[in-house]
Amino acid sequence: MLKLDSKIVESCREAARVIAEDVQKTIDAHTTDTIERTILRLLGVDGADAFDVPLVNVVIDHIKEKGDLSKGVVHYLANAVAETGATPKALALAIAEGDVDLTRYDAPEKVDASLLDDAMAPMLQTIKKQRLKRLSALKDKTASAPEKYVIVATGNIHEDIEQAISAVALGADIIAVIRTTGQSLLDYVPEGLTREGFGGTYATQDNIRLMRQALDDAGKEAGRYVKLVNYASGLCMPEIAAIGALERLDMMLNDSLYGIIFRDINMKRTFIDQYFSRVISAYADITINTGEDNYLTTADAFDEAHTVTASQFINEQFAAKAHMDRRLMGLGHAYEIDPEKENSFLYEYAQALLARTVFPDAPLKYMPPTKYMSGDIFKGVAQNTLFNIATVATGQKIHLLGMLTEAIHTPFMSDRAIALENADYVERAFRGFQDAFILNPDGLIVERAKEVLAEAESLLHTIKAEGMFAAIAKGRFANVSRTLAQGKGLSGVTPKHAVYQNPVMDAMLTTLKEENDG
Amino acid sequence: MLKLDSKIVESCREAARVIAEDVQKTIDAHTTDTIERTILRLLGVDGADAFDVPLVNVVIDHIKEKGDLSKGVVHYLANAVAETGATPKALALAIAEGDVDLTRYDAPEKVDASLLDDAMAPMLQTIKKQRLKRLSALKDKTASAPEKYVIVATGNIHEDIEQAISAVALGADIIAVIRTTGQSLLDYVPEGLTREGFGGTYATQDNIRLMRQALDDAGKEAGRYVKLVNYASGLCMPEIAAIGALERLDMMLNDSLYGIIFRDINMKRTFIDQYFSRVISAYADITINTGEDNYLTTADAFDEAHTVTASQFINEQFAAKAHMDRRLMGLGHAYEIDPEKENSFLYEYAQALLARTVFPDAPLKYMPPTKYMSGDIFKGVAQNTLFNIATVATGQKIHLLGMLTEAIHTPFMSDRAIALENADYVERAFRGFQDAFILNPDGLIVERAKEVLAEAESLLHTIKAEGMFAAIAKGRFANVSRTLAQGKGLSGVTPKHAVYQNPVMDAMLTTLKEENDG
Amino acid sequence: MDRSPSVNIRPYGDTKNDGKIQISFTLPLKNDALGEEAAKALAAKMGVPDAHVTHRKSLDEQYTFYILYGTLTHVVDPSTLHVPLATEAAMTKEEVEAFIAGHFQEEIVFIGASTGTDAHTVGIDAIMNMKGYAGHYGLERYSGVRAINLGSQVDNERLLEEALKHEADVILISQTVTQKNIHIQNLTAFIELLEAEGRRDDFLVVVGGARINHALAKELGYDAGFGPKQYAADVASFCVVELHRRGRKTFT
Amino acid sequence: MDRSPSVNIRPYGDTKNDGKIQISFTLPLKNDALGEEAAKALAAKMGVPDAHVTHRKSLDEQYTFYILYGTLTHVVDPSTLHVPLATEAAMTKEEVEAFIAGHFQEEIVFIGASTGTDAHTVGIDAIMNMKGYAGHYGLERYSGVRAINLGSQVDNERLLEEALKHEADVILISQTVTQKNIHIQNLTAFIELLEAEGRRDDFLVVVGGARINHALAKELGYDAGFGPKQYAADVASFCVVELHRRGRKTFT
Ligand code: B12
Ligand code: B12
Ligand SMILES: Cc1ncc(COP(=O)(O)O)c(C=O)c1O
Ligand SMILES: Cc1ncc(COP(=O)(O)O)c(C=O)c1O
Repeated sequence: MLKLDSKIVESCREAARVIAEDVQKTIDAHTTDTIERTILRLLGVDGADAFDVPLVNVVIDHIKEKGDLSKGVVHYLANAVAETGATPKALALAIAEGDVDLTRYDAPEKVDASLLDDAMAPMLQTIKKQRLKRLSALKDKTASAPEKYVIVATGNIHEDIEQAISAVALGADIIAVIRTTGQSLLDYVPEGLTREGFGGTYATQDNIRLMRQALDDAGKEAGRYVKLVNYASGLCMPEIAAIGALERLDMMLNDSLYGIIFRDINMKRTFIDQYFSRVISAYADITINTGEDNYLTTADAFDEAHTVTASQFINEQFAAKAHMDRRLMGLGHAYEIDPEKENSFLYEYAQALLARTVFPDAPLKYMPPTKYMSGDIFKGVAQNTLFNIATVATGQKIHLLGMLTEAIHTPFMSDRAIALENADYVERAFRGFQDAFILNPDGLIVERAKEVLAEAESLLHTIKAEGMFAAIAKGRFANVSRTLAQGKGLSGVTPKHAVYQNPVMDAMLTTLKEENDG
Repeated sequence: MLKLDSKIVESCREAARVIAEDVQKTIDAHTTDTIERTILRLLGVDGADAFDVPLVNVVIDHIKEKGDLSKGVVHYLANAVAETGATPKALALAIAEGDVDLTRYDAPEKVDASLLDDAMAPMLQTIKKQRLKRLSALKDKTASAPEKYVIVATGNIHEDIEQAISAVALGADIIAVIRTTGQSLLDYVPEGLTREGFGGTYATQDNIRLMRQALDDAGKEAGRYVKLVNYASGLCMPEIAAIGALERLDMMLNDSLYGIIFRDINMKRTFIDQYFSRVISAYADITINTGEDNYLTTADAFDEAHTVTASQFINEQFAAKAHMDRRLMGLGHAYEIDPEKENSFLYEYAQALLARTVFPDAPLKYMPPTKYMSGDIFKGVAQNTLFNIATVATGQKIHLLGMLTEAIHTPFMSDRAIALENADYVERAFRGFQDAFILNPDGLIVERAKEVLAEAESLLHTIKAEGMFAAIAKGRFANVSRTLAQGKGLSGVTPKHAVYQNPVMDAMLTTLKEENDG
Repeated sequence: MDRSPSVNIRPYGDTKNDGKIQISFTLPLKNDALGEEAAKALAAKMGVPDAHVTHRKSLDEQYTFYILYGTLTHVVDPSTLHVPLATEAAMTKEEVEAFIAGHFQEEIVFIGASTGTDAHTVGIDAIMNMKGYAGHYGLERYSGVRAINLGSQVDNERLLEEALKHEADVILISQTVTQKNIHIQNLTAFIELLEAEGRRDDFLVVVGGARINHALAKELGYDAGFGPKQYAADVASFCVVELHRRGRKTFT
Repeated sequence: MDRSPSVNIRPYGDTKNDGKIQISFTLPLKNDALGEEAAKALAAKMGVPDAHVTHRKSLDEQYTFYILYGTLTHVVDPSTLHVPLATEAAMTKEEVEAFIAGHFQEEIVFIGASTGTDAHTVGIDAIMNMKGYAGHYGLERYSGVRAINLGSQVDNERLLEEALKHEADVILISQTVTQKNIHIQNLTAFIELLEAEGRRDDFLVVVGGARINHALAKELGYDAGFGPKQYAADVASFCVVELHRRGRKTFT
């Protein structure tokens, strides 16, 4: 581990805290379409109408059309459930049929949200069960070596499973099902099993369930628990988080900044969504993965290294605000320095070790080279080998394996096999690295780490002064600028009315607070 | 660098000195067919007779048939040259025609060897010129990074050149022309340009000259001097050394132990040959490469690591006896530990650093993985990458590049290109490694290095006690046992007669001693 | 050694015309001798009758990965080949600028986007933005050029709208995600849109991306296609020459 | 997902029967667009009509290395294939020993060498020596077997001499160096020698090595051939069964 000036680290953390706190004001004052849909999901509403529109969308659209979403779906639903005695799902079906008008149940004052407890309790119970299942499956596991994380992205859930089974047989610890291009811009979560995706597979509750089952089976055969990952970032962040919690995902890509920068999603919308989604994941004990690594695909990995560090500090504070335990914060970073650069390995090492030192409890998510991967698969193997060495030598936790065909196609089964074998080999060969070597306190690596930390500190103070929204507008992350009024999904943001309530989030927060105090 | 107990190192060196001294007694008392042929070559005899038999063989066979080779070729030749006024080459041609009987010039006493000075002087002059040419070509070169060494082995000298030109264009510093299988067992050096070899190309004077010219041309274009390597070990050790000296080879594989163990060449024969061959290379300023690396292809690289170290100490002393400067001692070692082994990289690192520390002035020749290379070329790239890292990080000098197709075929042009690119990449990425890291004095690497050194010391003392010949018979190197009376080429060994003289070696030694004193 | 290219070219390992070639693939067969024969049989059909399986690895019980080396019996005669390139000899930035100054009355308007759900902007930015890529400045920096970069995830409809609004001369489209040929669908849809709106002849329409080349672009109804290691100067060269040929905005 | 092997097998990337395949080779052409077309044309002849050149690298001015990915149109039906194996179901060491004890009157004599100029002994040692290889004991350790290993660089003539002297039942030859097919020459010469001496039927003659397989061995006139990942038990199984079949040294 690095010896760093703890005052600088504290100063970073404090600045990030203020930055997050400032954004939290906006978060607390608003709700969004997907948050309301998430509440419905966690009250037991699932399925779709005759036109494949998810029932949760039907209900929220219905309120937007006939009522006032700023009051929240609970405001309408609580009394409807109480008066009709129907479940939220039954009501949703009735709304879809045009048989019920929910806005009839409007009321001038806050409604009694506990009327929904009967609907909510079994859902939270399911999440707790899933959480327990994971915990008990993992309880004997001593997390020593990095966990090998590979993606499947065939577009067809059945092929994804085929590929995942092979990966598990060859030693993968974590399987991520990449989403089809464009799903993050959909303002609904598609339904059913799907066989047609591009660069990934639709994240649907059925697909996730099927893959979960396949991994449980394959894991049983392999004698270990295999983790499943999907993506929440996008216009349905909290909904996918809820589905993940119900279906026992173990990790969730969850980062507003990714959506803002790379998907042009409105920042207000997604910061608000992110908060609830992280509360859900914290409650479900699901590790989140943040997306700082992506910055380095558009910005230079050496010059802009400190933006990754700064963003990690901010993401840590956002997660803390959602009462997430540090051991669930899979902050992202990456091995993306130009291989032409002198001492590239040493600079990568510095960056990786800096992250490990500053966030000792976080299971950092370490991304392989992508940007400088080319059609030269033989060079690609060498690049991935160096990355694997940095991973093992600096003691990273979540080890995303690089694919030799990164520049060509989403991974073939054999690409993954080659990657897994390489990772195994490097892991064995370098196991005792940290015992064998000491960092030269005046050497290149220590110097570089200090430099990056200092730059991160300075950036954080700048952002603290100008505010997060302005910082994004100035293109401080990934060299991409986005403004507050721009971007997809803004129309789905609503200021909360005085009667607004979110009993699901409240219940989760109560539990989380108790746990944290306990 | 490692901190080692200098007493142990000195104890190793001293034991090795005694071992070499003991063998030197046998060396000094004998000559061999190839030594006598070498003398002829260095008196200007080259070419072949009508049946393609090299003239030097014709002459020596003639003496063996009609006279007594134990008196040495010089004994017959000196007076023949003086009496006939013909050059040694003219005499050789006449002998081939059956026109001259050299044994006619026998004499009871030592002849006046200086009668051959006129024949010898231009040859030594040529060697000096070649030496100067190399020195001046290299004088501006600051040897910092490891020199990238690749082999060509097409069997056809013209294709070899084609392949070498590509390698030079892609950054190779050193080109080795591998010999065809079986040449080392030939008791003559074939003549002419050759297009048919197996696993390598015949080492002939013409082939070497052609390749030298091609590399000089390619080097000019590339703006640097490119080194050429060939193989002396075998039944013609000193002859090939002489050819190398005349044709400006820059490096020469030169190791009796290799021949004994892997070619079943008689140990007496080849130790005797080795001595003269090393004197020639020392005189010509040619770096030798020793073959300890090969041990690890039949013996386990981890368990038998110390045999490599012990052999390096012995080879150092053999070279010193030949008045060879330390900077010409390319002692061999290799990266051959089973990749399945835990911490394989760290053990390799220890071994490589041990060699660097113990032989700080020697331009160690570092061999890539070969034994555990398989038909899996993608894994092969990873193995070579780790080897390249060890090379750069421990500051090796002669960097033999590993080929991803090592287990499949002698290198294709593209295999070499992939290897060169990998080496470049690793060299850039790890340049500052030694500045960034310090060895943990109580860590795995230091511990391992000490262990190997201690085992080497113990082995050297055992060998000192039993003698080198017995040690080889006991299979102490490479797990292969060879005995004194066995092996190829023994019939070519002759005890020196009282009138025996080798004025060529004497002249070289005189110069070398002067240089060493100067 | 004769280094002049012969008519019938074969792959080269270490001896002229030796035909040496490396192949790898996965078969849905278990890792056994039969699978190895199947791999060799496929290689034989490919024209590699003597293939050696140098490696086979189980990916799971039903799949095996094979690496093969062998000798290809096919030959190719380069003189019979046609190289589909948008522009044979591209001009430099300065030459393009001079060409514009010398031939056009007004500045040339390029509008570009990464379309559909494609969120990859690095490629289109490389062509259009000031900074460019790998040392090649982007169109924004060209005098005589106006470059409007709409970014990524732009609908075909919106792209056409903006092109009309800005009276663009050239429409630049970038497509990076190609899995299951999604780019073909999306690119085809844009040409259909242009035709449906009767606007196909109002623009030069050019596409680029990692898996795009000129031949594919032409096939899809585009005026040109560009791929890796092609930069702003290449596109600009093609466009200015072609616009000039079409007499657009040229001096009378 | 149906995991039962289908009749017509194609390579697999990430979708059943997608035919995905990777190829690499060098062409004696300079690194330009024409060379790329030549590479694609060769791929097309191989049955990969849509190949993408994902990488091309100049090896010098006249040679370029290509990496291609594409879709193979060929299929293979494994049920039509024949697997040339010396022994289908090899016995274990213990089973071989029991077989010998149960079927032969005398011990079986194996004599082996790495022949010609080949100096590689690790392969023949792996089969013959006590220690064996990769956890498989060598023949020397088998009860009922006498194993004589002559080492490397053994002339064909000497091998035969020694085989006669020791009244060997089986001759084992190892060949590792295969460049320019030197092993074929050398292996052929040994069979010719045996025949010339009228001794072909006196021995089982078995060959092994990294590039050897049973089909090749049979072609060259050997009784069997063994390659990588085959060990003493495999050879021994074949030999004892075959010797028994031939009635050699068997109980009457
Ligand atoms: C950077 C990157 C990203 C970034 C994009 C950031 C951004 N703002 O652009 C992020 C992280 C957001 C990303 C996300 C995804 N990516 Co991405 N990504 C890459 C990566 C690493 C590099 C691409 C790149 O920037 N290349 C550099 C540029 C300069 O090259 P280029 O685009 O080819 O451009 C050159 C030429 O083609 C040409 N050109 C390009 N466009 C145009 C246009 C015109 C008009 C002209 C004339 C020329 C031209 O000029 C340029 C200069 O020569 C590649 C892998 C790789 N190493 O190639 C994967 C890759 C492209 N991504 C891929 C995928 C699948 C995705 C995702 C869908 C899945 C996921 N991983 O979550 C997501 C979602 C993106 C989406 N929906 O589009 C796949 C595509 C597979 C395929 N063939 O279909 C790749 C190949 C990775 C992989 N193996 O899976 N990605
Ligand atoms: C070790 C080795 C050496 C050692 C040999 C030491 C020794 N005492 O054996 C040394 C260093 C001396 C050496 C030298 C040379 N080598 Co070498 N060597 C290798 C290496 C690294 C490993 C071979 C090995 O031991 N494999 C392990 C054994 C167990 O495998 P195996 O032989 O295939 O045996 C198995 C089966 O095939 C089978 N089998 C083998 N024989 C038999 C026999 C019978 C009867 C049966 C039933 C079964 C059987 O059973 C075994 C167990 O499964 C290979 C590269 C590689 N990684 O493969 C190159 C390699 C074989 N060598 C090669 C060459 C060219 C040479 C040289 C000619 C050139 C040079 N480099 O100087 C020299 C000279 C040797 C000569 N004239 O023969 C080439 C051969 C190329 C070719 N295809 O023609 C290779 C492939 C390297 C390369 N890419 O250039 N080599
Ligand atoms: C944090 C995060 N979220 C989401 C994604 C993927 O998003 P999309 O599905 O929009 O491509 C990524 C991509 O790597 C990511 O890093
Ligand atoms: C020292 C030494 N000499 C010679 C050789 C090659 O000898 P041969 O030509 O006999 O194969 C080697 C092989 O690597 C070697 O290490």
